[in-house]
Amino acid sequence: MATINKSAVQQIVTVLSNKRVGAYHQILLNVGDIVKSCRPGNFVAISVGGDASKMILRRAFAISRTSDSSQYGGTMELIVAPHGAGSRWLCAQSEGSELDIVAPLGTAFGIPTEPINALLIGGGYGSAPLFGLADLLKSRGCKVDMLLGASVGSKIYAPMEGKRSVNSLKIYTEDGSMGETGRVTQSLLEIIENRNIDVIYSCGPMGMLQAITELVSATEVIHQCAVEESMACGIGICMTCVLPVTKADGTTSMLRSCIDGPVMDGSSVRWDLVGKVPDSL
Amino acid sequence: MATINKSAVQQIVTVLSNKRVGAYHQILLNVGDIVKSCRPGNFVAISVGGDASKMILRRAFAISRTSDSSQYGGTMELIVAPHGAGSRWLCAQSEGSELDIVAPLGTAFGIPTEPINALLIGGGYGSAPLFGLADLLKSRGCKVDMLLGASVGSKIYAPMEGKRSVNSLKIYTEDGSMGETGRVTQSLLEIIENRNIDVIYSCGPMGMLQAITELVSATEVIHQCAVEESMACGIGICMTCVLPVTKADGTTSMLRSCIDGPVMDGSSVRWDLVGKVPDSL
Amino acid sequence: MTMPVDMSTTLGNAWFPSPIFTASGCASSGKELAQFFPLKDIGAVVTKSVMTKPRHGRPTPRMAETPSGMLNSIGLQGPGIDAFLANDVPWLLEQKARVIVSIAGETIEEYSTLARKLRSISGISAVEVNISCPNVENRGLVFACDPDASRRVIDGVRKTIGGELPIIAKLSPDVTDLPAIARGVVDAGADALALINTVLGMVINIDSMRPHLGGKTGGLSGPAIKPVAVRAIYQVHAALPQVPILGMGGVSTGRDALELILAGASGVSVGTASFGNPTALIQIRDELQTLLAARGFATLSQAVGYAHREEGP
Amino acid sequence: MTMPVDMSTTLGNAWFPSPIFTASGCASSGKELAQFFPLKDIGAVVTKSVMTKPRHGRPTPRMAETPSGMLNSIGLQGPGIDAFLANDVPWLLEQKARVIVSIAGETIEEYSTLARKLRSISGISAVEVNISCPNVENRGLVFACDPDASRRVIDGVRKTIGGELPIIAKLSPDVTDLPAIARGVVDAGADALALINTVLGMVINIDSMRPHLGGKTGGLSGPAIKPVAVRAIYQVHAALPQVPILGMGGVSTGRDALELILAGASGVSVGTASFGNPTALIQIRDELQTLLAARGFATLSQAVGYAHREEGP
Ligand SMILES: Cc1cc2nc3c(=O)[nH]c(=O)nc-3n(C[C@H](O)[C@H](O)[C@H](O)COP(=O)(O)OP(=O)(O)OC[C@H]3O[C@@H](n4cnc5c(N)ncnc54)[C@H](O)[C@@H]3O)c2cc1C
Ligand SMILES: Cc1cc2nc3c(=O)[nH]c(=O)nc-3n(C[C@H](O)[C@H](O)[C@H](O)COP(=O)(O)OP(=O)(O)OC[C@H]3O[C@@H](n4cnc5c(N)ncnc54)[C@H](O)[C@@H]3O)c2cc1C
Ligand SMILES: Cc1cc2nc3c(=O)[nH]c(=O)nc-3n(C[C@H](O)[C@H](O)[C@H](O)COP(=O)(O)O)c2cc1C
Ligand SMILES: Cc1cc2nc3c(=O)[nH]c(=O)nc-3n(C[C@H](O)[C@H](O)[C@H](O)COP(=O)(O)O)c2cc1C
Ligand code: FES
Ligand code: FES
Repeated sequence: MATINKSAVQQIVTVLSNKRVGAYHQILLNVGDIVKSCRPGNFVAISVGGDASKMILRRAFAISRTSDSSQYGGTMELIVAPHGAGSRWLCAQSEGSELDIVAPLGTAFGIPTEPINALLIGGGYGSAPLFGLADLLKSRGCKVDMLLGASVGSKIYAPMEGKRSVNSLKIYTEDGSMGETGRVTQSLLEIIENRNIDVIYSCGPMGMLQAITELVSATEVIHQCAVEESMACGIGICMTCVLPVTKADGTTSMLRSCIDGPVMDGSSVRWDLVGKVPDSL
Repeated sequence: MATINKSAVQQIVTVLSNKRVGAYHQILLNVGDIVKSCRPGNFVAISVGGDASKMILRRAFAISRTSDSSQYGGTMELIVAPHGAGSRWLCAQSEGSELDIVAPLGTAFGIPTEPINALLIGGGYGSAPLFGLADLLKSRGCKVDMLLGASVGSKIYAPMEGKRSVNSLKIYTEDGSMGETGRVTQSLLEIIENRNIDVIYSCGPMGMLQAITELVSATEVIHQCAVEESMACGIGICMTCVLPVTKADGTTSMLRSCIDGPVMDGSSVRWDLVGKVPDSL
Repeated sequence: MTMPVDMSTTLGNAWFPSPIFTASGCASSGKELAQFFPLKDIGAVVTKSVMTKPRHGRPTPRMAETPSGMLNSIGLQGPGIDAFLANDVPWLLEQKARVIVSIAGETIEEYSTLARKLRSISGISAVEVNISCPNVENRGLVFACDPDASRRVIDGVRKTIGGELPIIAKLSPDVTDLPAIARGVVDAGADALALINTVLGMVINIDSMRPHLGGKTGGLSGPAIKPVAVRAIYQVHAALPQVPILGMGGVSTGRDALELILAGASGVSVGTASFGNPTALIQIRDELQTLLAARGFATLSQAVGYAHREEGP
Repeated sequence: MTMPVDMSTTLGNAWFPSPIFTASGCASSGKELAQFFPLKDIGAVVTKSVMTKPRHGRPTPRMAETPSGMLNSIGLQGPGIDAFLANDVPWLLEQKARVIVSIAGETIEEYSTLARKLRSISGISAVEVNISCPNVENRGLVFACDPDASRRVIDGVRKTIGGELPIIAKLSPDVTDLPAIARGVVDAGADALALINTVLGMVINIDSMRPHLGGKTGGLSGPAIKPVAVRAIYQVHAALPQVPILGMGGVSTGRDALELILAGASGVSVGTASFGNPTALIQIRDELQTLLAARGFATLSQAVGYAHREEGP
């Protein structure tokens, strides 16, 4: 019936495992058939704090990977940074705990029909959805390179298995504690040129997404980025998560990043207007 | 320095065990030196719901028994009915969980210096503090009889060990599922007479305490009852837990049941005015 | 204990099979929730307040979670009445949902203009007039905080819309004398009252050390404000017992809905709870029915305002 | 990061070594908390509002827990001013606590009488005038909701008490135009403002199906109302930047206290948080100090109202 949230369901799921990986927690959920409708880029909204919680809103997390072949049926993996009270609560849930989730939500990364050269760029836990994406692109015959950046090495999420799907992986940290010292954007244009990149897929802090958009604006490269705006509902009913986006007709609208995003065309986002409003209509 | 709350401390303690006993949970806490200042009748105030709880007030529970000889050092036992969200949360805490408690609070049962004949009357979980009291009275050479009542048998709390300290134990349930059918008050005057009771110690629903007070008003029996009023703070600073009590000079005041109680002289409580206010001063 | 309860309710001459409605601004235009339950299964969809022209609303951040609540400063982003009537209303009616259209304006004239556009639309059940908007003609003073301005808004809408469509005036709790404002809008022609809109609040971000919201202040909603909603409904029902009230403010369970109904609400809108729980409306509806049955009510309407009854059991 | 912060503050001509105070009615007369920390370690003890005569207050139940908050209807139970001044104040001064006496009345005259009694007492730091009380001479309308009555209360107190003792007027948030009330009492002679008193609320007991509290309505306090407090303080500080504010409402952590200070509070009273945590005041004081230091403030006063600064970093 509905065209929005069209495969989203609300379901109680079980935590299969919760492991610390660097600064993050890798949380595996038994989600059953939900995995069938999850695509790289989609996110999940999770209730936090338990029955007597003062936290009334769900928290959004990118779906890092899903699998349907394991012994458990459908599983979904999340990479969670213990940031505030809600994510810390989530990181403290142990095997067997039950979670109330709504998934899958939002737009997915567009998958090319041709075998193209893709560059995946992740900042911090933003790398989470990129490994599932890499698998999929690889299976479509694409060449997949990856750049990951973070402030410190412990905030680089790059699992061993994940690395198999990528041609090359380059890591940057601001303090030099892992990989090269600096930011993912510092040699971006060179890399695009040298590797004949057609599409960039990115996920990470808004500043990084904006910087990539600006760098590639003079190139032919398509930039699909997964944005992160503060969300109250995750399902399109509250209008809190909006971003100024230029539409085909040249006008700018405040679009909901939970419904029209999180994956958006970087060049359509009016980064200069984020936190402002476009001129009146 | 302070004369009120004079031995109360706030402390993080550990749950040693949590067992279901009938309709209740018997919860054993490792509280260390706190036991040294606990007396039968005192209560403990416990934070519920964890860090992100929307429940901002502590819950009060009678200290059922304390022990200083066990392998764990000082332990405190509570008998908790899973009533609403807070007590249910408490009943769900398992071994090893940490609790934030303030104890001991409130007045204690007065212990006679002479060996008297005592009748202990408990309603529901109201029996909790009576077994510790029985031990103490027994050790002072008192004769201790006990009446316990509840709506149904599962709400009678009468542990095996506890029974050793009492001369006789009589159980009443309203549905007859355990002991005699009826209420603790039904043969009270007879029992007082037959057993030469000097003092009644009671704990249970307010209606029971009132009924006992009325029955014994024509006798010489002293009635010490532990009242239960809704408490916001438990330490005397909020004035929510008041009861109308007649003072020596014949005037009635609204006294705090957390400081001037929970143990009060039944005959001084203006049961007829509970939920009302005395005439203006 | 399990006899069926007649859950139907009325606001003015509009009839609804269930008393549980969405809250304006908390269900967008309905499509988003339709994945989680059929919209016809609730009492009505109260649509997001619509203005004459399309609007961008306020800058982000537009929300802050607070203890058992949240602040929002959306600023009435929306497509404008024409696009709304052309696209959203027909879709909702197709779903067999009951529709209450919420309107908002910056001038008394704008409300009348909106009413005129609504007049020609068939199939909607009622109009909710959100007067918690700044009045640009009077130093931005919120209409609902000004007894005279709120009366004039409702008067204008009543005159324009004619006698048929029920008018629900939605009031703000941020006033000294709520019953007086309520009386004013009822005198001016409101058939029912919606209580309460959000409570004005603010959060300071202790990192930036400035107001967190783009709009600086925001509206507080969610369980935190439920006691304020119950008080407002009780007060107004006591003052105007014959005026139906659509209650709202922090309802997230059937018990909450029952509290508002006992205080005097004939219907209950659920807003913020849907953000945390997309099926909240259905759960609340079912829990409410069970609670009413357990208390021996044969009809919902017997429970409306029951907390006001004379002394006795 | 760890330089010492000068935490001292002033309200009118009264100086306090720390900005964290008890809230009136949430620390009784001090003795009860003294077991948990020395009272001289906090900025001041604000005593429970005292009236001329002893009072029983309202019937029980007097409290209801609500999501992240509570309602109370104590009804100003207390011993009356004479017993209070004879017993409680000397004890507090012996403890070397700073004392702010809160007074409450039912008539304008009663406030003046209370002020007269205070005038002869030495050692107290300030008087907080709780005007959130029903005015028996005007249909029980709460003084703080009536600009004229609140002005006259403060005027009476000022004239009686003379020029020395700072007067802190404590206002209710349940008004349409808080800055206007604030301006009125400052014009009448208040040196500082206490913001906010509790928010009027109600809980219906769904078993008895009547208002749960003996007093029917009650005052909502605790974290639930913090956004309302921040808004009120911000609004009033913007309107009257030179008037010191004693902020309160839902503060239970140092972060909360910092929010109120950035919004414009020179001191912060902690009420309901002490019910759940007897050492809340000390924890909040210490956390606040750490947060201020981490943000590079050398003195508390630099942070007061900092959220109002001009655009820039
Ligand atoms: C589409 C999307 C995908 C995300 N994916 C991941 C992920 O894979 N791993 C991960 O660790 N985090 C992810 N985040 C961020 C994550 O949602 C926040 O860290 C989390 O909501 C913080 O909640 P909290 O209670 O811990 O923090 P608090 O700061 O206490 O949260 C308070 C409120 O602000 C909101 N909020 C705070 N920070 C953010 C933020 N950065 N983004 C959105 N809302 C925020 C919360 O939802 C909450 O309502 C994602 C966010 C979005 C929108
Ligand atoms: C001195 C004293 C001793 C007690 N001893 C025991 C005991 O040994 N075992 C036991 O199971 N219970 C005991 N109680 C009752 C216990 O405190 C309540 O059952 C509990 O507070 C209910 O909290 P809740 O969150 O489960 O229920 P809710 O009904 O959700 O509580 C809501 C609020 O009401 C208060 N409240 C609700 N019911 C009561 C009540 N009956 N008495 C006081 N406050 C109440 C709570 O403290 C809370 O603030 C005692 C109460 C007092 C005052
Ligand atoms: C995000 C958001 C947007 C809202 N938008 C509107 C609106 O457009 N019109 C309106 O009348 N009320 C609006 N409200 C107020 C709600 O309709 C409702 O009155 C209030 O939130 C209290 O109910 P709740 O606690 O169930 O959310 C909005 C509330 C929220 C949280
Ligand atoms: C139980 C209780 C009693 C109160 N009594 C008074 C009072 O006597 N005088 C007064 O001015 N404020 C009184 N208040 C209001 C508080 O001082 C304070 O303004 C309010 O509770 C908000 O702060 P909080 O959220 O930190 O409690 C009382 C509040 C509570 C909860
Ligand atoms: S988060 Fe609610 S509309 Fe996007
Ligand atoms: S519970 Fe607060 S004074 Fe007794």
